[in-house]
Amino acid sequence: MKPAAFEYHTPRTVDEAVALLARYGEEGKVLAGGQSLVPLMNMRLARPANIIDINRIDALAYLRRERGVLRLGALTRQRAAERSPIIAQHCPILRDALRLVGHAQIRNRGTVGGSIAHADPAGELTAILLALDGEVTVRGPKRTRVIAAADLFVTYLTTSLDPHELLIEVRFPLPPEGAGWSWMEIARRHGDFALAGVGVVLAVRRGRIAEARIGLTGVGPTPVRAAQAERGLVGQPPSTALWAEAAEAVRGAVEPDGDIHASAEYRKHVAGVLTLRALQEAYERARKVA
Amino acid sequence: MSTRYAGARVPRNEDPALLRGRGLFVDDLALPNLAHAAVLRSPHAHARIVRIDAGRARRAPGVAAVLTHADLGEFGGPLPMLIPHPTLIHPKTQQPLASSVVRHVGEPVALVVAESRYAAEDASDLIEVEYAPLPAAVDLTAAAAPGAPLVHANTGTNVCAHYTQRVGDVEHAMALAPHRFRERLVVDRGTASPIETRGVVASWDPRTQRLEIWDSTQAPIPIRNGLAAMFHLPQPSVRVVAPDVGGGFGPKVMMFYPEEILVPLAAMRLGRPVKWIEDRREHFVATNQEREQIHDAEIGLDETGRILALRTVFLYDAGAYCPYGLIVPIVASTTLPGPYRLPNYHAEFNAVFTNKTTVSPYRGAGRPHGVFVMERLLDRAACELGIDRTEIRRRNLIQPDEFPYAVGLIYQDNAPVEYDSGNYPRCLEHATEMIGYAGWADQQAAYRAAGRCVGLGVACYVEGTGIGPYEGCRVTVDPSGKVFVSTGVGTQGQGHMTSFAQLVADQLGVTPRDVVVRTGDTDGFRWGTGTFASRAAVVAGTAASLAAQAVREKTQLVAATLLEARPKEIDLAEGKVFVRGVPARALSLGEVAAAANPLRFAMPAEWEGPGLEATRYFAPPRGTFSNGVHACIVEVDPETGMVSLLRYVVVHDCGRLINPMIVEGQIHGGVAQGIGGAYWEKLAYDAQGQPLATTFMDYLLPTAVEVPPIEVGHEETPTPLNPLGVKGAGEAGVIPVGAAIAQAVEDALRPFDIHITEMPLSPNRVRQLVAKARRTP
Amino acid sequence: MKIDGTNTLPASVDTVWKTINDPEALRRCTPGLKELKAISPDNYAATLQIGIAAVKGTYAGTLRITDKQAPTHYRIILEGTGGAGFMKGEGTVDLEPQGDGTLLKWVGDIQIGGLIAGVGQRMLGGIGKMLIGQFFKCLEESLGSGS
Amino acid sequence: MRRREITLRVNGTTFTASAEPRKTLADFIREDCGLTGTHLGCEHGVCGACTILMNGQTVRSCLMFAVQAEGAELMTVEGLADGDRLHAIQQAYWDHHALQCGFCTPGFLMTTVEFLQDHPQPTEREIREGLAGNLCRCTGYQNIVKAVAAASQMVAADPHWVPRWASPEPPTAARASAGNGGTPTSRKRTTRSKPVKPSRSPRRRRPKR
Repeated sequence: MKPAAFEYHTPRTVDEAVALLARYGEEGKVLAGGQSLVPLMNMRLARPANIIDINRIDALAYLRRERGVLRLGALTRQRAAERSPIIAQHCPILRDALRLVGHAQIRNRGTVGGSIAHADPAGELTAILLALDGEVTVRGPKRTRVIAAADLFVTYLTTSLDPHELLIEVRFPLPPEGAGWSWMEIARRHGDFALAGVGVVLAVRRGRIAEARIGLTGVGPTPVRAAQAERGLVGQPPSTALWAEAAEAVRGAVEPDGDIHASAEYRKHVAGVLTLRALQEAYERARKVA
Repeated sequence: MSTRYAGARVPRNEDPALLRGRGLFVDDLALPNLAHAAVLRSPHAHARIVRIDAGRARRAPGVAAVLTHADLGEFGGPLPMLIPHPTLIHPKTQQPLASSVVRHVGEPVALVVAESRYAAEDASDLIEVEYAPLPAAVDLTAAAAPGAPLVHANTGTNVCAHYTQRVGDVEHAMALAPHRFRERLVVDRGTASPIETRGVVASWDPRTQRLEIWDSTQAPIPIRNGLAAMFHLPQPSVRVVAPDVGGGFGPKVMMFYPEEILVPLAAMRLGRPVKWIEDRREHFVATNQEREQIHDAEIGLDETGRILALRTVFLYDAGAYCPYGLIVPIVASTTLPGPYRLPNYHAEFNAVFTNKTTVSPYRGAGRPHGVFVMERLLDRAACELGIDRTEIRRRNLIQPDEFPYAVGLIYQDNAPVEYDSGNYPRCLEHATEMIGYAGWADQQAAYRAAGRCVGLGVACYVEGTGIGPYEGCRVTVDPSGKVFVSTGVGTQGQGHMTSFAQLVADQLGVTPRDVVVRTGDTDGFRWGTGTFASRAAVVAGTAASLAAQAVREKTQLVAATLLEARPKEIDLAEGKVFVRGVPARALSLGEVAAAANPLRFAMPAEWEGPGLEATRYFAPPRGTFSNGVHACIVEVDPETGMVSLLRYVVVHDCGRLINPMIVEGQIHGGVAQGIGGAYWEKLAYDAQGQPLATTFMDYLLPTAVEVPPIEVGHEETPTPLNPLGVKGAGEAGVIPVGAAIAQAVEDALRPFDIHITEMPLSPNRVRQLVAKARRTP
Repeated sequence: MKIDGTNTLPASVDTVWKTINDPEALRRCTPGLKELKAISPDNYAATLQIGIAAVKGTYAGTLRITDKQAPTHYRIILEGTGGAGFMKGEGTVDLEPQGDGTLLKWVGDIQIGGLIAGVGQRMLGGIGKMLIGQFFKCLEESLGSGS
Repeated sequence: MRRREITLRVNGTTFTASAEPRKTLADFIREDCGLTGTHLGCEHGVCGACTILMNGQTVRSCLMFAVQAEGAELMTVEGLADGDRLHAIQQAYWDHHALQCGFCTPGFLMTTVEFLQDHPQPTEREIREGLAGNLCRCTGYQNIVKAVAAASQMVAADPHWVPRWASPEPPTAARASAGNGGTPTSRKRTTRSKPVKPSRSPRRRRPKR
């Protein structure tokens, strides 16, 4: 189980990296944390002719909060984000989800940008980016453009980036102050890909739900935003019955695949179960803050 | 002489080197001019090989050789039949490289040797093989049915053996039984997955005409003997070393895996050492697997829950070949009766070829299946007859005064199954005490009131261990005072370097640290069979103790002349040899060893040769039977099917304990593997025989989070079958885990009245059971 | 892995039949099909390049059409072998008129073997469905655009 | 493919060797540095046997290419003991029978070094989650969990327990991008003061620019 040969490139700047991508296109592959790519290369399922290793681009490793938005350089390690006091204080759902991404040894290398660009259908960060209406900045040879999460995820492991573009920043709009949150997932083992997972952010004002966000993972080719379920919640007084309605709406909104670990039916069912529980937990947290 | 070390928690001699990263595993071996091999394997479960073109591979940079079947000549196979059986009518073994037909995904087709493993894999990508796919026999039931695609064209059937064992008159007893219950019970495929995969390094020295092999095997001596025969070399011209072996659990006993022939052959042909290290993906298709069986079983009981008769007719999935004969299904059918009186018993199986990886024993080796069947039937009976599940077991247990107890069956070693000793009722009491069975009903009610589904399971087993034919051991005292011990049974982590040292230390009055145990090198000890079937401590341990005893007597003899006393007056302690009661008249053990090897003058005839050294062999008349009871408490989330283990209790009787710390470690590991097989680990195949779990991302070994703390209680009923009174412990942990967890999950979900008949469970399966539950609370 | 589905196509049964027998349409609509050379009628040598993200494989094989019952039924078989393993897609297609369009019913069975099957099981099912979906969507479009 | 000269430090010793870019860091450590204590169990990042410390943080050495570690400070199991004296963590593993075949052990030890820096007084739950990235097939984990708990007590008494190779100076942005991921504020940074042997270059190298 040894990788096939490749040419290795270490750009020091984003411009160098983009130039290399322009030169190699389909023949080039960006190496960030490598925790998903390198296993595929070791198994020779992936045989990129050129590896463009962006790990030396210092400028891409940063994490800051600006005007209600969390800005993460693409190369920020998952572990750094997980440990960031800023995230713990302003976007705890992200911290809670990060803790379930593989294991410490994986997160020490794995990057936030990599998780998003890899777009694993069972990824955690993708679902949260979608639920929070996040966006990414990508740099191409000609221009820099911003892609909204809603337009980013195309299908299995596929985003709307073109092969010449490099993802350079991920932005998570912060949930309103005092909002409750919950990340829940069912995985076979600690650290495994979720069979199904859901992230919920809930803001409650004057006894009614002012804002609701529900993002799911592991239940289809891309992360899913349960928009209809969200609409059903907003303006309503919180109640278990209401959570149950939302859970039903979620079941209706997802079309999971089955695999050897869980059938499509199981995933659909559990997506609902988790939604109900996550809403409850998020609500309780919101209440505590209030 | 007072025992000091046997029975004590002595820290292991082997640990310091391993903790420093100074172990020597096969892959750690670096030899000058070493070449590296990669194996090209079949992507098809069943196909005809139309054409192989290795031309481009042979011309690829850094390639030393490419072997296909056409290049093997007399080594083309088929490989030897390891364990034949009279009822095995189609004893099929594989060729080192497939010639015309591949019969499972992963069957070797070509071997590439190159300057690096990277280059070898590059070249193997260049080998063109044209396959004509054939229909595959995958599903066990379907493969056994007439008209199924044939795994071996010339057999006319996939059933390679049909074997029946009977006790009493089952038909009669069953007909008279007032209560009868039938179950179809299924155990699916799993794999041992030691963290170190297999590996072979071979080196041929044309000057000395000597072949040296380093092999991650549990049985170096049989490998040495087999290779010598195959390569027409006298046994002393072949050395096989099993250095540090990173876990075995059964699959590392084979004779042969293809690579164990191909790598030495390549080394001899090329005149340079060759290394092959199995990668993890290969391990999932090329290393033997186990567990798959389907039992149709029926139990008959009287009004009081006493078993009158039991019948099981089952299918055993042999995989594509059957080099290991019928060991697994025989062990399954002879383990089924367990600790219970079974006056009438009928066990009948068909061993069936399928286009899946070959099956050979994996820790438990059929025992978990037998126990799963027996315990599930008792659970069903208890439930239907309204008898407490521990009570129905108690009523059927063999009593302490009934030993030796002849079960009436023939075991894997062709000896009668005769339980030598034990106290089954006490083990059951001990376990139910530890788990708190008496107060369980209230405790469970409290959980239910709090909306939690928590359940308890209890399961019993008897384990055949310590079978023959024999093992031997040589003990030598060095003038330095160190004691050197050599034996044929290698270790894969069971702690032989310590437990054998304890036994020897007690005889020679030294500490286990003074005793250096060497195993797994055929140059170190020439006779033996290997480490399997929970036999090493029993058979080799006894041999070590006997050899040490002989050395002790020789020491007394030699010291007597030196210290002018009678041998009987000589004592050994703290590394000293002295006259009892006169500690001043003393020599160090090393001094006596030196004196025992005189340079001049006459040597007393009664010494029977120089040195403080002796070799002894132990050949047990038959196996000795350990037993135990497992009890666990699980919590189930009926909405998601997630099961978590809250407590796990093991009460275990393996006779006298040499090192309780090591025995407990063995049990912990066995339980963890059992837990994996009960809920996480499943080798899924698709309808075409493609394995769907060939990575650790899809084949789920439990982690520290999934495995609960394991509480171990010991009972010690010595066996009369060896002077130490010890029984085997290696497999105990894994055996009844599935049975205990199945019962516990049913108990947790009693409000839903679900019924478990298949292993492994999974969140998906548990959820399915709840969804179509016979009741909803 | 068995899958099936129906598509309603905006053209007559005869037009649809022509299209699904037209090598050019097949080449255009079969996902990843790079080359299609006729060996004999209804029997083509095919080169496919199928890949998701970094996992790309080139498969050399054949595309065959059998059991023809013009203009309503055939069986189509696509086979390929490559470094990552092999794949075989087999499906029957049945056409029946529906209004002034055509109802296309298909039943397919995808077999994937070798490396990719043992490693990619988590997503293979879904990806297979996706690719077949693309095939029929493409047909729909080419028919929609009145070919 | 063009070979590259790679220079990195392992347990304080500088190694330079040329290798293909595709050579994994694990293979480089085992073959080119001759340090075979780091083991390969799966080569796809699940089993954790190849876990080492890179610039103070655990990484899977099978999921990195050696070229990526150019200029990095690595620690492997061989760097844990202080001469003949076992490290407290090794001693705890020995005392509690936390290893059987010993193949996965080096990875567990490296994971423990990082874990105890993050969790000086760990609960059993924290220990189990902290070890979940390493697979052991022999022990059922129970004695490993015990050993880590015991080790946490043993090192608590020693402010200099962290081997120096496991704890480089707080990483710069360059280091962060070379694999470090920022400095956790929680991390203890005191390291065991150990005389620098002449064979070891006294000053740590920065990653080559």
